[in-house]
Amino acid sequence: MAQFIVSGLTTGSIYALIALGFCIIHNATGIVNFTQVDFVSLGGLMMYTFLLGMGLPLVLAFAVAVLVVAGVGALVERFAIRPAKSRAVIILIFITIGVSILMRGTFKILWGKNQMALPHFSSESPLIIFRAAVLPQSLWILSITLIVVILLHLFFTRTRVGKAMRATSFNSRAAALMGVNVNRMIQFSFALSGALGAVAGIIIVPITTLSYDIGVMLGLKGFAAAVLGGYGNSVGAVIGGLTLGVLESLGAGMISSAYKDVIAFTILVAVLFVKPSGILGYGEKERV
Amino acid sequence: MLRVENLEAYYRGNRALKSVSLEVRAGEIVCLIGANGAGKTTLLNCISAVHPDWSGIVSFEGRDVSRAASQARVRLGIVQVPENRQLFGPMTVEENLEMGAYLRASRMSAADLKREMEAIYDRFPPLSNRRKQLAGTLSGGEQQMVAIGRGLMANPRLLLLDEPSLGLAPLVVREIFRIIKEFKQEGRTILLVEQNALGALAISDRAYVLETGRLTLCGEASALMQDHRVRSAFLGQQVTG
Amino acid sequence: MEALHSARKGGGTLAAGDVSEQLGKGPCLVPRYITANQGVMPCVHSARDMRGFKEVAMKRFGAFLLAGLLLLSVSIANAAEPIKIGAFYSLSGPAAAIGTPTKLVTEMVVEKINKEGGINGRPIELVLGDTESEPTKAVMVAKKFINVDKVAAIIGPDRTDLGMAVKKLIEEAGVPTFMCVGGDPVIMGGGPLGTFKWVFKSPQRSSVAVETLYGHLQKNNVKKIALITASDGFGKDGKGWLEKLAPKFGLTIVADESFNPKDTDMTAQLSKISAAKPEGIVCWTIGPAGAIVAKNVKQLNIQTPLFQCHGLPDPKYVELAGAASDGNKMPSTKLMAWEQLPDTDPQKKVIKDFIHLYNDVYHHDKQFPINAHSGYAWDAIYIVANAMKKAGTDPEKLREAIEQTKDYVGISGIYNLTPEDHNGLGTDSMIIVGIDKGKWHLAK
Amino acid sequence: MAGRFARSNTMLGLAALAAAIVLFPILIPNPYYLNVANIIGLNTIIVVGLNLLIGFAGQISLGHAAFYGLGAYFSGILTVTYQVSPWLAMAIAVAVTAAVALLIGIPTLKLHGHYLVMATLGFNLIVNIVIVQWDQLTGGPSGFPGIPSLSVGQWAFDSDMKMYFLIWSVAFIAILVALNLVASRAGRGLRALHGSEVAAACLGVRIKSYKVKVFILSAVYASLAGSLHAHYLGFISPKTFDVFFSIELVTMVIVGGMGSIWGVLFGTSFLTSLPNVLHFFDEYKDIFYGLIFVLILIFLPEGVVVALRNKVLAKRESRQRRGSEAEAEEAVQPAVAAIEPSHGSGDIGGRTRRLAAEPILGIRDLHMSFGGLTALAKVSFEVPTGSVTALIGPNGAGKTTMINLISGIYRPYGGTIRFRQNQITGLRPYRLAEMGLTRTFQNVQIFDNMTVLENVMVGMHAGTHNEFFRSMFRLPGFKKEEDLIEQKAWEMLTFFSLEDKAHAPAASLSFGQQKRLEMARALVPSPSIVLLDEPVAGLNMTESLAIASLIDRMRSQGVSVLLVEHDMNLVMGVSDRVVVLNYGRKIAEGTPQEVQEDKQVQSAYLGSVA
Repeated sequence: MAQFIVSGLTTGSIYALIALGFCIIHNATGIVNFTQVDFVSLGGLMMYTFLLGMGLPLVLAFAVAVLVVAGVGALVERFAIRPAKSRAVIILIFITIGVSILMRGTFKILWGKNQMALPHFSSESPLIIFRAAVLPQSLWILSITLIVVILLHLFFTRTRVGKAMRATSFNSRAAALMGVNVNRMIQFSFALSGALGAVAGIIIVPITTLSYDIGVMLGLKGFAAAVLGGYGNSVGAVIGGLTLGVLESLGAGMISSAYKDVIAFTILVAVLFVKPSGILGYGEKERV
Repeated sequence: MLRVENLEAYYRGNRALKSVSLEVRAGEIVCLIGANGAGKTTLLNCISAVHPDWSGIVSFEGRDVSRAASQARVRLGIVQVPENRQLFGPMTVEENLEMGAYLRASRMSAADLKREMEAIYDRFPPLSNRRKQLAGTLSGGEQQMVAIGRGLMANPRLLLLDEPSLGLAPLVVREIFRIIKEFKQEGRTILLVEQNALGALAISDRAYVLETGRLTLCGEASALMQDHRVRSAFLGQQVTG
Repeated sequence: MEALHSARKGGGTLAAGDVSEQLGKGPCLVPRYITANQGVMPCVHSARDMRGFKEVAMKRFGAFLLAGLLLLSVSIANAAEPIKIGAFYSLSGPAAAIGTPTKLVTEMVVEKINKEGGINGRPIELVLGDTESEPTKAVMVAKKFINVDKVAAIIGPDRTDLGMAVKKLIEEAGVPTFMCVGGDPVIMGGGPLGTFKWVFKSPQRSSVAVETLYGHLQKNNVKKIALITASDGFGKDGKGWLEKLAPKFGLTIVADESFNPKDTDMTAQLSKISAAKPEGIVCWTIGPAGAIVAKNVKQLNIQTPLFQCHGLPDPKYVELAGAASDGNKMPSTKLMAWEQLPDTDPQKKVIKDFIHLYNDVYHHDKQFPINAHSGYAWDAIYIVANAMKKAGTDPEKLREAIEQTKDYVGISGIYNLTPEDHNGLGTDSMIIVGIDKGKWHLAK
Repeated sequence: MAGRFARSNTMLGLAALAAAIVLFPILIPNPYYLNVANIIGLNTIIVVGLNLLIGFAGQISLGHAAFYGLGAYFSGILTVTYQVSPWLAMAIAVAVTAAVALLIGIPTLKLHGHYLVMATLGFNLIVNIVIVQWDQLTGGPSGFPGIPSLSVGQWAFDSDMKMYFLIWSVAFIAILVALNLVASRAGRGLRALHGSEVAAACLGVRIKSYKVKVFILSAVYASLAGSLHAHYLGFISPKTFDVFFSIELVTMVIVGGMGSIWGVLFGTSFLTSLPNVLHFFDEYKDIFYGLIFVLILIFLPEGVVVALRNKVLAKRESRQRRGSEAEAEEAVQPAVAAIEPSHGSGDIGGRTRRLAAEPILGIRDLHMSFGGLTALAKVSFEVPTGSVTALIGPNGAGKTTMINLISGIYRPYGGTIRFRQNQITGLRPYRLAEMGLTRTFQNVQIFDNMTVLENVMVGMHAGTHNEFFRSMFRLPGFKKEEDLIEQKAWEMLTFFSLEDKAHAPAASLSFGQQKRLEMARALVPSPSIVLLDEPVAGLNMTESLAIASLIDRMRSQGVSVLLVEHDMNLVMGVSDRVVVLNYGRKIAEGTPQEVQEDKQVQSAYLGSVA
């Protein structure tokens, strides 16, 4: 049991980080950004290049990889979202799906179709905590997620830009009247969710493996987590991510490993039926 | 100070403002009155450059700012307090006020910012013990105070007030108008948009009347107050029989 | 990094001259690439790996020229029609990491055969296709091979479900097809599976791999095992045989778990397995999931030895699983430990030559190091080519000739095909390999 | 006339499609190209259905590959394992899929936006995993082989050519049925709920039932295609029916053009053959695919076919428009004139009634609040039958809330509403529409995705009966009702001087025209009362005058009107009675003159000197 919960929290943290990325862009633009899944892949791939290809030290490689992906996020906004002639949500969402295909095609050529591996951040020998074997990397994942969530919280509540981003997502017209450059805030939110995706990719890859499309499944689950938590709600995203991770793990361990995704998704869909806006979501306002 | 010439605005492809020209001189309160749907808010949004579809010339202190983006206009000191307050509801009162100083914050010391914020609390005492409260949970009058305070934090040279009395109880309306009068004594320049025509005229120097996208009347506020045409703009032509 | 590097190098646009230069040589004996101007829909037949193509063209341009000149005379003399062979693999989609190296080997072997004089003087013309790892697409490609290109034989595809998708079509069309798929249903008849008159496959049957592994376990006195298998076609096929053959080798299955091959964490399943206290854990999957299982075993501090299937002997596995691969054992073709084979083993020389060609001449190992599967396409094409030399391209005769293949010493084993056995490999074609500090060795 | 023109265009399109279907295999008999065409055909069947759901009803599903899979697996399993006849199996597959769609649809379609997307995506994942895991039944991940060909007696559809004709016949019928549906009462209802759920509901469209019905229909389309797929290829595997295929299907809808049945043909052909064509680029294929896709969406977001069509239409329009600049202003004139001489179709109410003693609408003690803020506090008033009653008050007085309560969009917290003899408090908008209560909206809610004529035809939704089935197959009785609807719509367009614009997209109208269109739509079902929410807001003087005469005219035809308006000239000019609200309370009531002279009203409007 303890083992299942530890595994669940580990993967759940990853889902949570990805879900946060989905939320930030949703709050800025109202869309689901499917390139989030590629931010995750790209994070891992960049880490691979900087750490193993160029031999940068771990911390530096981590930082540079995150920055590069954040930059890519900003570029996606600038060259795919901003020039779009239609502001319809569904069109923008499918633009991100198209960009996602394009990005994956590019990764495939740059990094090849092979699987790759990244070393753990520290020792690979497990520790025994509460009768559960825990990899140091899991501890890294949990603590980095915690740190990221705290930093994110501080960013949004303590910094000028963070507050401006929040203001923009609540009321972009009013924010513009305060002199906030709304376009830049949207671009910034893409960069930020790129960074979040990259962190998720970088920290999970050592315990899984790396390939050009590693983010797809993780990203899909991250999307599910975001919806479960109440789309657009950051606290919900974290709760949704951890819940989904633990549900999956418990489902696999206690009921059936073959049907664990069915269990997780059935619960997800059931939650939506009972509470159509997710665990912490606000109901959608009907426009009259 | 502010001069608007031949401004035309479009809304969903329809002309909402027709060749509007007006000016606001330094230190005066000018009010713009008119019935609902006349285009008052659209006009303010054009002046603030947040309405996308418009043409004409807006100049501020002699400079043509027609092409300037909204943040550039805020930087010049054209600050709007929008209709319906439009506070950042899930943020605290303090954060809302900080947002007002968004463009200046990077060039200001934290102490200066704090001092200015205290000045706002002094001006609006009811807010001072609600600093950490979420703006969305305040009463209508308090929200309006936050909205005005937020506007003041931007250090405006010209304050555009859009329907500050809207939806407020009569007592609170009186309080808001009192505050606007105070601004006048401080020498601030204000363009006030109001539906509450008589209340607005009473505190203004000059006024414009906007009817279905066109300016129909303008003049000294005191003169307009007596003019029956103002009355009919709001209550319709006198019905006889 | 290497992949990144080489991609940059080869990633430019392909100069038109490269193609025309080759096509311009008339009936040249290097693999002919067809350009895209043949019909309404320039389709899969123009698929080719630009990168590999350009590398080949650049690196051994001189060799080409020489071979071309030498063989020009031969081809003029014969004015020989090339024989078309269709080959389709998963060049994109999730199985691309398996399909792409298979394609490289295919091109390599066809070039070799052509250099050696082709099929009785007639060159092989390779028509490539991409299944995109998708059954419907695989059917489209197969239809094109049969109806547009009118190939004499087909090699591939590389995955069981793709093989099954095209099987009916191939049986109806009557084109000898040598598949490189792991699963057995493609060469199993009866019921909904239909016939297998025209379909062959070069990798060992799953049952052979299971028997090899179980034989090893029996020899080492393992009695209780736990299974953890992928929920894809390969994993389920393996699971079936593992369950069926266990009693024969005196084994009891004490736990049975499965996972999605795309999952990133199997600790939940392994915790359950660990609780059942097996003496050996048998994992059956292809791809990165196997490495994750190994890592999870180590992570959970499970001391029980881990056995993988014949799909994993691959340097990539060691790279992905890292230290967790230490001590793992698995059935494999002899490719993974050929140097330790006794010199009496007839396969040793064949494998040596193959590896020389693959590593030293073509340098494919830079991108895809030799693994247990590397020889499957090679064997498939050689068997077909040998049969063609004997029987020509008449489908019926060609099929019979393939079925009569005896003692063909291939890379993956010594093939003895019959009309009943369209694979022709037994347990003697497999060895058990172990990993010791990242090195592959023959296990006892 | 132009209606017949549009219909003949459709006929022309269908004829061209039929010809193309017949000619293709004659010109290119190669089984490979037939195979590609067959796959396109199968995709077309699914995507036509999906486009009805997405493009017309506006509900996005990322789960249709699952319905495709259900069709394929039911056909496969029933025919192979249980020896059921393929045709029967196909029918069972359709029935089961429809049932599943019903079960899934009822709770799912309550969701909006991303939640709907997630729920359908989750459904697809679940179906896919079940197919993979239940291998005794489905063959699991290796797929399900040996599915027999379809046959009629001894004659089997066992070649690409034969299947080609079967698949494309079904596709043709699928398109025909979809076109039939789109051009019918039910289809207009669907498009209306896409345009605005609230407005559609107020015109009598049963939103929930329509969403579920179209969801089932699209699932049935997918299931049929799935069955054909199974019998055509003889082998099915779960990979074909995964979420990524669902995404691809939606992509086809978007690239062809949401809401364009003809666009489907382009979307499916283009995206099905594009990867094959792009094989030329080999490794770079995905990049090009992604790039083409993104560029289309960025620059032609309405879809390629729709974009082209719009371009052609725009060209035609500009040719017609040349030289008539002030056309918007002009168009108003006939409307004003139309009020005096009675047109042949002048009798808009369908009944003439004298002012009766008994009120048509009785509001008693109506109470409403939002999040603790009282919007209406125990308001009571009556609308006398046959009168024009105006409801006025400053901004935020609660007027629109009142209209929303009366039209059933909100439920009151207290109080009652009587309409004629009936208690209507809390009834759903579509019920009220059926009873003869219609409305317009403050921010015009015309359906941008329809023509002017179709907008008015939606107005006839309440009180008419052609439902999905009758529309799709043009069953007896369909045409009679459809003609009636169209005739009434034309009469109403003439009354509102919009007949020249009948076939223009509603979005192309000027604001004033849109306002009139909305009134026409509200009046066409011959309601006994119309609620007009700010009919002249944003209009110029001439346009306002025209509306004023129209309201007068309605009254003379016996239609009662409840008017919410800020333009006091209009209110005072046309109203019999005026009710004044301020801060959610009634502060005055009486004739226009009484109200104008009321001190409380004056201070509410003009404010007071502080």
